[in-house]
Amino acid sequence: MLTNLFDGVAYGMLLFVIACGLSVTLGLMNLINLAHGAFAMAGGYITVVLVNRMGVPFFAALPLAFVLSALLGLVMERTLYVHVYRKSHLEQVMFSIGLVFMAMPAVSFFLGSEQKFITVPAFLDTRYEVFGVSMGAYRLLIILVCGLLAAGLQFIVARTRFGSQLRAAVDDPMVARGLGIRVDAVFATTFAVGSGLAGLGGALGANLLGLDPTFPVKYMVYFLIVVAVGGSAGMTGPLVAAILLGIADVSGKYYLPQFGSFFIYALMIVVLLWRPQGLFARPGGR
Amino acid sequence: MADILSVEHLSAGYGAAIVLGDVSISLPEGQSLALLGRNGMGKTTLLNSIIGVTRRRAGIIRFAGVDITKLRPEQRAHAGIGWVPQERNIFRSLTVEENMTAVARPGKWDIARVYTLFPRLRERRANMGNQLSGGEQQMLAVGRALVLNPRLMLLDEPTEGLAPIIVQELMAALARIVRDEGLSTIIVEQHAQKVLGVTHQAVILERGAVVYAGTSAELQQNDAILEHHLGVTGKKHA
Amino acid sequence: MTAALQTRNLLRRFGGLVATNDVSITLEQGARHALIGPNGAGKTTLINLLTGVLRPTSGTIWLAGEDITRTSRARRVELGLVRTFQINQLFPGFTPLQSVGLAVSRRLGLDRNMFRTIGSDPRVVGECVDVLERFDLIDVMNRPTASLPYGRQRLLEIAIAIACGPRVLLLDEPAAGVPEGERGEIMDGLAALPADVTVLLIEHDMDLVFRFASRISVLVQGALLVEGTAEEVANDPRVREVYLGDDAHG
Amino acid sequence: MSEPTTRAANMAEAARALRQVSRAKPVEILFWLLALASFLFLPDQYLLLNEVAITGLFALSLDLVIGYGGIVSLGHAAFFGFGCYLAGLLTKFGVPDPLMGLAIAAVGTGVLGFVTSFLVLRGSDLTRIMVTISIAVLLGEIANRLPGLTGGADGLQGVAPGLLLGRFEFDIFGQVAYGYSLAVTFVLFLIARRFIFSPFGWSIRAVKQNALRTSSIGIHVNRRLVVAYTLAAAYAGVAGALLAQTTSFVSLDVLAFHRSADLLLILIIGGTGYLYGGLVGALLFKVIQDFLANLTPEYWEFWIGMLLVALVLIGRDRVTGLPAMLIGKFRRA
Repeated sequence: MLTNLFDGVAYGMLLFVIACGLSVTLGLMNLINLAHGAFAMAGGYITVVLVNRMGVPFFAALPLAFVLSALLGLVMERTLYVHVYRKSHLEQVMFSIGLVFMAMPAVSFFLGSEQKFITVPAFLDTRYEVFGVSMGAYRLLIILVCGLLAAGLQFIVARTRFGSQLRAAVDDPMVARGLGIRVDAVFATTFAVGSGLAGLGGALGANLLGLDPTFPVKYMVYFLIVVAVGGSAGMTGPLVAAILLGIADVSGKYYLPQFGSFFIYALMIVVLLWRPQGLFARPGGR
Repeated sequence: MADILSVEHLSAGYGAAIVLGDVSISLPEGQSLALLGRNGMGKTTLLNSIIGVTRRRAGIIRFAGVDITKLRPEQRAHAGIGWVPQERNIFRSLTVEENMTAVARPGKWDIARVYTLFPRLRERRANMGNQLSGGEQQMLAVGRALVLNPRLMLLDEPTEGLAPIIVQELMAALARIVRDEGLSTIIVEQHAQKVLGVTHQAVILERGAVVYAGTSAELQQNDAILEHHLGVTGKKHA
Repeated sequence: MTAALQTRNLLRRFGGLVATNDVSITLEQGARHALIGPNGAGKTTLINLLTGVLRPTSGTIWLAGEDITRTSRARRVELGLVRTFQINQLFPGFTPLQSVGLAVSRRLGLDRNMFRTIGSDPRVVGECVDVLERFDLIDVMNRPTASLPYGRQRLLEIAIAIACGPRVLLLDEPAAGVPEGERGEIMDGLAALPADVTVLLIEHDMDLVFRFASRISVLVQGALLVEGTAEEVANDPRVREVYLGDDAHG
Repeated sequence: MSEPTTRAANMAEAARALRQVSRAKPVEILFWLLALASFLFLPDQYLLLNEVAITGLFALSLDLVIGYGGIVSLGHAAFFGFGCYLAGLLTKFGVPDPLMGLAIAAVGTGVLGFVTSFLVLRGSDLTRIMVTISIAVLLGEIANRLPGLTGGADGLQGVAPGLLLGRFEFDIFGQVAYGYSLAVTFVLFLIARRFIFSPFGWSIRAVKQNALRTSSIGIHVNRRLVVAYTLAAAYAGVAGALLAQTTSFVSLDVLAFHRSADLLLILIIGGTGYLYGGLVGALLFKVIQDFLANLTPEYWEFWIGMLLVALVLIGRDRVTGLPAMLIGKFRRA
């Protein structure tokens, strides 16, 4: 029971780190980006290449996965995404699905279509028993890293000038511009960091979520749930939504294996019926 | 003295709607201007055009001698235009202090000075933007524009919907900024008498066109014009 | 005679703010009534209450003697309470003829028909032509709405409303955003409104208000300040104060 | 106001203009003549053409939702797959007649569409995307978890439709299959066309352009969208049923995400909101897909994705505007 809870929390925090960038892009630019999972996949495969092929130590590969995914995100934002902000949601959906369709065969062309595992240091394979809760070291690491990241993000968004500018731009982009906030630069930065975090999450979660070229589609709805249920008003909503989702998914699959992911989708439909704007959306929000 | 702002033959609106047609105004540096007119006559659109959030059809806007027509709103703000929007538009998920730190630029106006001007804001510094009263929101909107350290302030109906006591306090603060600091200012108002005593110049807009431009002192004495353009009779040839 | 539209003690709160405060207003059949007031006086809230976008906190609305306080938006239109918008709300891809045709079809109860073509009923064609002629839109009736000059679009905004067959028409700033040169068309359009339709005009342009309206209500901070004939309102010291400032002759 | 003669002229002109919109244009007649010609003269391509006709009908159904209703759906395969399984199961459980199967599939899927429309019509575009995806995934899960009924991951075996109209047997060359699919698609197209140009259809197009105004002329916006969504679901169900009957096989793939996504691409290629977009797009898509699959069997999706990205970035109007522009020049010349 508690072990499930523990696993669920680890899973949920991972989803949060991957998806948190998505909530900002939606809130700030009203952009529906279904290709966000592709950046997570990129981070996973970058780590596979670095660790398995080039022998880079796992812990050195993680920051690299972040940086390279962030760079990829920045380049994509400046060259491609920048052209679709003003387009309709339908076009944004088409555009981002197109990117997913390109990313999947590209990965299987260069790296093969089979599932990949990242070689992690041996000490991460052990399990600890604490008060009868069996905790895998790897999941503990995920909770630790993702917890630190969540706290760091919360700090940046809530305490720094950049965070204030970000929140101001989400609140009212037009007035923010009129008062001298460079909304486009704030957004590009956020997009890059969001992509980097997705990449880092993809690297950390590769062995847990299963890394193969179908990754962006397989988890698309999960990332969207975090955003739609969590809202885009801050970091807390998506974090809580992600952890709830993680716990629900893990326990659902454990206690009701015959239903598979049925449970989670049904739950989501119920939640969205109850609160169409998300569980944590502020009233009158976009 | 050189003009801080000159608007020449500006025509602008939103989407297909044209609100301003061929408007020209100018303001010498260090002076203040009351922009008057009844509701819906284009005052806010003119202000929004100066900050750059409307659709311009024709004309140019010069700021401190430089053509800023092509600049984006944030570039105009950096050039030295401070804006107090009509709806105040306080960032609701930011605290009072963050509303200012997020936009502050170095200069003689810092947050401490704004707190001296509006002590009420200091008490409320940790409150979120959406927890303020109308008067506090207005003070914050003014303070937020001040910490941009602008050379020109644009104030859109700063007293609208406020209690008389708050209006007095606000107008006193504005008078200090305009008179003692010599900050160039444009104040949009529906109620002429509230601002004519504070400002140097006055312009009346009617249906998107300038129908009066002169000094505030002159206008204050001219009941006929006040009644004609700002009163309710609406008789064109009264 | 029953009033065309009547409200009694209409009140709407948003949290602590009273946006509409105890408004009682009566529009006689065929009235030309204007509603004026400074920004933020609650004119938009009042329109939203009348059309059913918002529900009043308390108070009642009657349309031709029928209590419509709780009636749905679409039903109010069917009963004959129709509005225009301050910002054009048109069908950019339809022509004026098609836009008006849809409204006419709805009024004639043909809009649920799935298998007749829209122009197959001669009544629809006749009424479309009536409305388009009335507002001088015949020459552009087959052009896409999006390509029309703004003044014409404003007229179409009113034409669609008239095509709904209103008993009471709420006009929200019909002249807003219309360039000076095209204002004459709007004036003509207002003059062409059917005499039996009761009109409530919300407008800032006093020329238009005084030319059009026989009665004027002044709304200030959500409450009715004055109601009377154009003459009475123009000469009312309280109204002058609202429009000129605290001490108009200071 | 105006002279009686001018009024009469205006009446005639208005009646003409209203009628003209819904009148069949020569190019439309040509389109269907070509379709008929393909049946008469392209026997080698029946299998591919059958798929084109079915996909075209399926895309037409999505066009009713997106192009006319303005609802962004990424799970339209739910209805296609539901109709597919329904028709497949009917042949196994005592209703071998194809047309009867089609009718039952249409009604059954329509009911599913009606029920789910209330989930879909709430909320924003994002919510709609998620709910539509989820409904498709849920159906996929159900089909996967009920192997006794659906054959699970192995697919539904032993689908054996009876004789069409009691006379024609589905042959292995696909002649009857294509003729059947084409005829059904044509009939449903005519119905859709009638529907779109009816006052009801106008009101649905009005909703997409401006929901606020539509409700302000007294039309219940949501009720209209429920009808459009239900009708579209029934159409998708028929398309799915056609696939099950003409290929005698149903697999989980009919509910897969890529089907919904491909369908959007088809509409983007063909254009939304003029009814032919789905049919034209389906043909182009199948041809492109066929070509790419021969070129790079495993990686054709990449090029499809690139096409999507390019279409959005360049703007479909500019791509399709080109032929229209050329035709215009040709006409003027």
